[in-house]
Amino acid sequence: MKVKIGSLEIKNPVMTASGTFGYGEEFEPYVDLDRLGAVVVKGLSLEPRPGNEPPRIMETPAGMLNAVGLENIGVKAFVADKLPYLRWHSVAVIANIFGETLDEYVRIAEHLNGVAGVDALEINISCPNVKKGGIAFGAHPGDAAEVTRCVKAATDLPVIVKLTPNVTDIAEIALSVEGAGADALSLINTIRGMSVDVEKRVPHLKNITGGLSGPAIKPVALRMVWDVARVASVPVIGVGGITTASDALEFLIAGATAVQIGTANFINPRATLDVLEGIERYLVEREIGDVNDLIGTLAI
Amino acid sequence: MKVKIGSLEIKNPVMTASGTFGYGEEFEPYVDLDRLGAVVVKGLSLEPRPGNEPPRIMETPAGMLNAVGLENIGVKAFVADKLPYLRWHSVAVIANIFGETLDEYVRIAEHLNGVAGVDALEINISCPNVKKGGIAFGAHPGDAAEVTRCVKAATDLPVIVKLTPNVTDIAEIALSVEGAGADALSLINTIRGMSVDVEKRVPHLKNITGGLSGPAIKPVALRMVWDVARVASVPVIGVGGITTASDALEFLIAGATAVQIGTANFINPRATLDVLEGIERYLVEREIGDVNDLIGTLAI
Amino acid sequence: MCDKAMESNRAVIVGIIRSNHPMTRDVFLMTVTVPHGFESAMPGQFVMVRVRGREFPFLPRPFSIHSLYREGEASTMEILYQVVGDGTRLLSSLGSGDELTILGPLGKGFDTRYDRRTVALIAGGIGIAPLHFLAQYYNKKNVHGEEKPRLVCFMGARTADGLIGRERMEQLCDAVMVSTDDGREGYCGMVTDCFVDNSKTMDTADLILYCCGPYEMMKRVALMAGDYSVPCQVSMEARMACGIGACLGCSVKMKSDGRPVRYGRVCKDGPVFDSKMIDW
Amino acid sequence: MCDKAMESNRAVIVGIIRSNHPMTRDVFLMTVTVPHGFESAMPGQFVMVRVRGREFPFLPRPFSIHSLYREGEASTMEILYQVVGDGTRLLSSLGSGDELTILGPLGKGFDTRYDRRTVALIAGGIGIAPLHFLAQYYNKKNVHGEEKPRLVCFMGARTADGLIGRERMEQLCDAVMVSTDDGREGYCGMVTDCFVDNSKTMDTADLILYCCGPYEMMKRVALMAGDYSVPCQVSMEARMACGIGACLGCSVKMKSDGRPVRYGRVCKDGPVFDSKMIDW
Ligand SMILES: Cc1cc2nc3c(=O)[nH]c(=O)nc-3n(C[C@H](O)[C@H](O)[C@H](O)COP(=O)(O)OP(=O)(O)OC[C@H]3O[C@@H](n4cnc5c(N)ncnc54)[C@H](O)[C@@H]3O)c2cc1C
Ligand SMILES: Cc1cc2nc3c(=O)[nH]c(=O)nc-3n(C[C@H](O)[C@H](O)[C@H](O)COP(=O)(O)OP(=O)(O)OC[C@H]3O[C@@H](n4cnc5c(N)ncnc54)[C@H](O)[C@@H]3O)c2cc1C
Ligand SMILES: Cc1cc2nc3c(=O)[nH]c(=O)nc-3n(C[C@H](O)[C@H](O)[C@H](O)COP(=O)(O)O)c2cc1C
Ligand SMILES: Cc1cc2nc3c(=O)[nH]c(=O)nc-3n(C[C@H](O)[C@H](O)[C@H](O)COP(=O)(O)O)c2cc1C
Ligand code: FES
Ligand code: FES
Repeated sequence: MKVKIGSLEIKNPVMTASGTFGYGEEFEPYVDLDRLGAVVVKGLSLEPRPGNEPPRIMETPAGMLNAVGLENIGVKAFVADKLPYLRWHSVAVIANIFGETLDEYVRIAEHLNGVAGVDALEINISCPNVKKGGIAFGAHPGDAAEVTRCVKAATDLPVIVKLTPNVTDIAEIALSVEGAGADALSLINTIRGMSVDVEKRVPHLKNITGGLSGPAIKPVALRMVWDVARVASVPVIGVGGITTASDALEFLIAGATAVQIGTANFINPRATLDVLEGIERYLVEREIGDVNDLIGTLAI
Repeated sequence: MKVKIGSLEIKNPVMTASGTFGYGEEFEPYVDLDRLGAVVVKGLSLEPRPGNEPPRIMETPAGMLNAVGLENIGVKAFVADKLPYLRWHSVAVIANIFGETLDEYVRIAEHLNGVAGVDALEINISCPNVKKGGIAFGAHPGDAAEVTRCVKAATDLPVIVKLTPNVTDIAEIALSVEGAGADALSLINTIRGMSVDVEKRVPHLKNITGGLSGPAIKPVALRMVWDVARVASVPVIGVGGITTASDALEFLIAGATAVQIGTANFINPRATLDVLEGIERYLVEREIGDVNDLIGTLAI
Repeated sequence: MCDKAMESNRAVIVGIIRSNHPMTRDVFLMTVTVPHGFESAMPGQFVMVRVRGREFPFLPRPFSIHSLYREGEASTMEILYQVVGDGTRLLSSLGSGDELTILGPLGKGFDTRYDRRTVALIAGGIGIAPLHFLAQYYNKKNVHGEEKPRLVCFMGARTADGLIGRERMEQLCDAVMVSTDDGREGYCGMVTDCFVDNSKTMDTADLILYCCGPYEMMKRVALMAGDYSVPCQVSMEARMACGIGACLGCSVKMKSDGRPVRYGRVCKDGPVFDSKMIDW
Repeated sequence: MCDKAMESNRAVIVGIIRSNHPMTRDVFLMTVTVPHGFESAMPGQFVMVRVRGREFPFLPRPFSIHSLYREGEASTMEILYQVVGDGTRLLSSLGSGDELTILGPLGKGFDTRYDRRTVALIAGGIGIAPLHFLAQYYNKKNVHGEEKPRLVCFMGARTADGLIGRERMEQLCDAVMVSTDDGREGYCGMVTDCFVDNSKTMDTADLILYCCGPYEMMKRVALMAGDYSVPCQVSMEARMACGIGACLGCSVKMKSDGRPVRYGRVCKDGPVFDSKMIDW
């Protein structure tokens, strides 16, 4: 079940999606972390961030909106307080990072460089919630490439760039980022959405808009993975609405080298392992010895 | 309940969405057309089109994908065979049109100009299914403006421009189209998506990708209506996942002057009337005499 | 022909499940009480079904009418269905008293205006579902005084277990030939071959075929029917959204003989088509 | 304190509904059999609930544990809930034998380590849900030999009808004061005013408040508690996704006293907070 994400080899293609699995320890009672391919931690900024004012979440048909606003404890507290727990496990740890300026991205990357226990960086150039945040980088090929280049220069770790779906042509951005040295691409982040309380005539989220995630967006994520995997030469990690092994298999077949499980963790905290076990069963039933022989085998 | 879409006054803000209500007659047993604000007919091209090879549809979580491929009988057969039925009714008729070239748009508009029984044109610059079709026009502000300008010049009817959600900045396109003379904007069309059959390892749709519609996309549609209604000075018509009166009210409160019901018609052929009756009840309960007093009243 | 009767009865109705029993491991027979007025349905017509109050599955599911009879003020409809996915799995979990939202009767049923002395019903697996209603119809027709043709039913299945409702068909038909892939029951092989073997004794000039089953099987039957110039009606399947001709989702390619490609709507132009119309 | 007991019991379990009865027009009491091991739950902890096999509602819903007792090999948990939307409406339609998927017990319950001679439980409407379990706990504590404080319960509701489970509270508490907005039953006015009137006779130095109800009511109680320097524990509400501290969706603003804004997670840092911690 081993797959390679750039120079990083992980034991299987099932990861957690950033922001949906805390720092790993929250899932201790439900998931044996050692069985996962990788844990992607909640997005880290240089300094701690309080996040947005509540209400921050709202349910939608087969999905949810969130406007957490990238609340996090900051990269220093992560290394000091959260990483030790993860280091007790053999699971690969991917640090999801974001900044409001190029310089911030670079400084977080530098801070994490050489820190034992961090196996790769995932740069979030796509979070739609914070106005000064990722959106500016992720929506334009040039900006996306620049942040990739700078982070690459600041770290020895493999760099995964996480793309936003809120764009006209995601493949164009993927190629631009790949050209700038990205070791892998993950997609998609949440789609900007909104919900209104018709009784009070106010938005359900204090932030007005938020990011849509969950099964509702799966067809969009899968299409974008397909659009990107066809043209990219680096590995693509599929994210968006994956809830079952069958969902994950759709992404693998369409060309994703690995998958991340996000919102599904909220519905079923064991979702990652259920997906993993389902993929294993599928491979056994079809006598596919190596998951790499399944990846990208969509017949058209 | 009267609202105005440009110079066209309709009896209430509930319309059907193009491609989901046939030419009206299919719903004869379920819906008294005279009660609706408007019927938007299936997209019309200059010549009849066979559409895409099946399979054309697939269910998704709280939604569906379609790759009908704009099958239609052509504008001439519409006028000859389908319009007479609609003319028996007092409902406003909006002809949804699309072309593969600017010239085709213009010729359809010319063909419908002065045809009794057609009350407005809705130009589809956004259908994601046909490669040579709408996508090129809808994704770029300049192209979108140009097709608007040409159609406006070719017709005396109010022109509604239907926008695609598959863009980075829908407000930019909305403003561009408004500047080119659009009398109203409708949004959103379907979001490009995909679905894979993991047993056979083939796409569920012969066309590989299709357009996602239904409740799943409602938060995205609502956010885009909000993005556009805040900046546009022409009326905005909200479309996307509206299934209940409460859904429709979200759009009206966020700034839509009218709503279109699409995929919901497949789940419940009486959906348009259920929505209409629910809006009426809401207004009565809150003693809002004029629906226009509700539109755009979101408190933020 | 049945278009008018159908039109007047189209509505969204609530059906109350009376019983829902497994016939085999994965085939269930459901009995549903539907309001009066439904009896005008013709064999081959179908219904779009959702479970009342359930948000999932999202789209309604199409099922042929398996049988229909008047009972006092209401009517009773049977649906014979195979569990193949989430929607049918949910159906199989329902019981007496549970409610369905039903659209129908929908579509064009079997054309029964052919005046042929031998009627062959050719069913593959769950394809027996609409043909049972057709057999009932021919039996009722007889009661009403018209001359009843000879009904011969060919039922094929992978194993004997899959020959669903064989006894019922035996009561309705003059002969029932069964075939199984493994030959444990009846003819060994495909139902189409069984039909070919038996059809040698039939007068093709006085024969009509009604067929429902897997695509490849119907295609074979259609080709044979073409070769022998026997009229043949096939009941097609396609994924559906609306069921009433509005979404253009359920297309099947029609024979166009050189003219531009043309698709028919299974829900509205079918589900039953003259086999010569289909571009197989 | 209760953190460790909780950790070891956190799991996804299946609960089987035993009964589910309306107490008033819109409040239901549900009895659920849960596996052994659940009894370590502390008052104020909650569970995340989904209806097994249902895709809708999408997110699980949080409910306080209303009572919990061991029964042979299993435990029985009660949930008292008000129908306010689709999720609770669905719950209200369930019956004996239906199954729930339950995550829990979750969160930090009421801190019961205060050594005060008078314990006041202040409930607004459905806020009685967790306080009933707390009252049970104090009664059980007593059995275990510790000195039982005087339990005084203040229950407020719009109308007499909304004073849910008053009789049960009367059995568990030394005194129950009720108030209704219309004054038809008990004190006329808000539960907070009723409490103020009665608290005059209480020794604030030997008092602790446990409070659950609408935000504005808890805020009033918190401010009063602050004024009189009485310890006060409040059970907060917020929309939740994960229930286990991972999504950061259920935030409540904490008092930061000049330091940067800080949010607590209702599911993990709460749902019960010291009222002084909240930025009301
Ligand atoms: C007019 C018509 C009449 C029908 N009558 C019957 C009947 O009497 N009894 C019966 O058992 N089935 C009948 N079917 C097929 C039935 O509609 C499908 O089996 C059902 O929709 C599957 O739903 P599901 O959610 O269980 O499966 P899904 O999860 O939707 O799909 C499971 C599998 O079934 C296939 N499938 C799904 N829908 C269809 C479809 N419409 N046509 C062909 N394959 C499909 C899928 O490709 C997939 O492989 C009929 C179909 C049509 C179009
Ligand atoms: C820790 C905790 C314990 C709770 N314990 C109980 C309990 O014991 N009994 C009980 O009846 N309710 C309790 N609640 C509230 C309960 O979770 C909500 O009423 C329920 O989730 C509503 O679901 P719904 O689908 O019916 O309503 P929805 O359709 O989701 O919402 C209907 C209305 O309820 C409001 N609402 C929804 N969820 C919440 C929430 N989590 N907090 C506050 N308001 C909400 C919405 O804003 C809306 O106005 C508790 C909430 C929390 C956070
Ligand atoms: C509550 C929440 C918080 C998230 N936080 C982050 C984050 O900090 N960084 C990031 O790159 N993505 C974040 N995401 C996006 C997810 O990692 C994922 O890309 C997205 O939710 C789509 O996947 P899903 O549908 O499986 O949830 C967050 C998503 C949710 C729902
Ligand atoms: C089957 C189908 C066919 C459609 N055909 C058209 C079309 O011809 N022209 C058009 O502008 N939009 C078309 N649409 C898009 C709808 O009008 C609508 O914009 C979209 O489905 C979102 O709304 P909904 O979620 O309510 O369906 C079609 C949608 C569906 C599902
Ligand atoms: S199912 Fe919609 S046209 Fe046939
Ligand atoms: S509900 Fe997810 S952190 Fe509280």
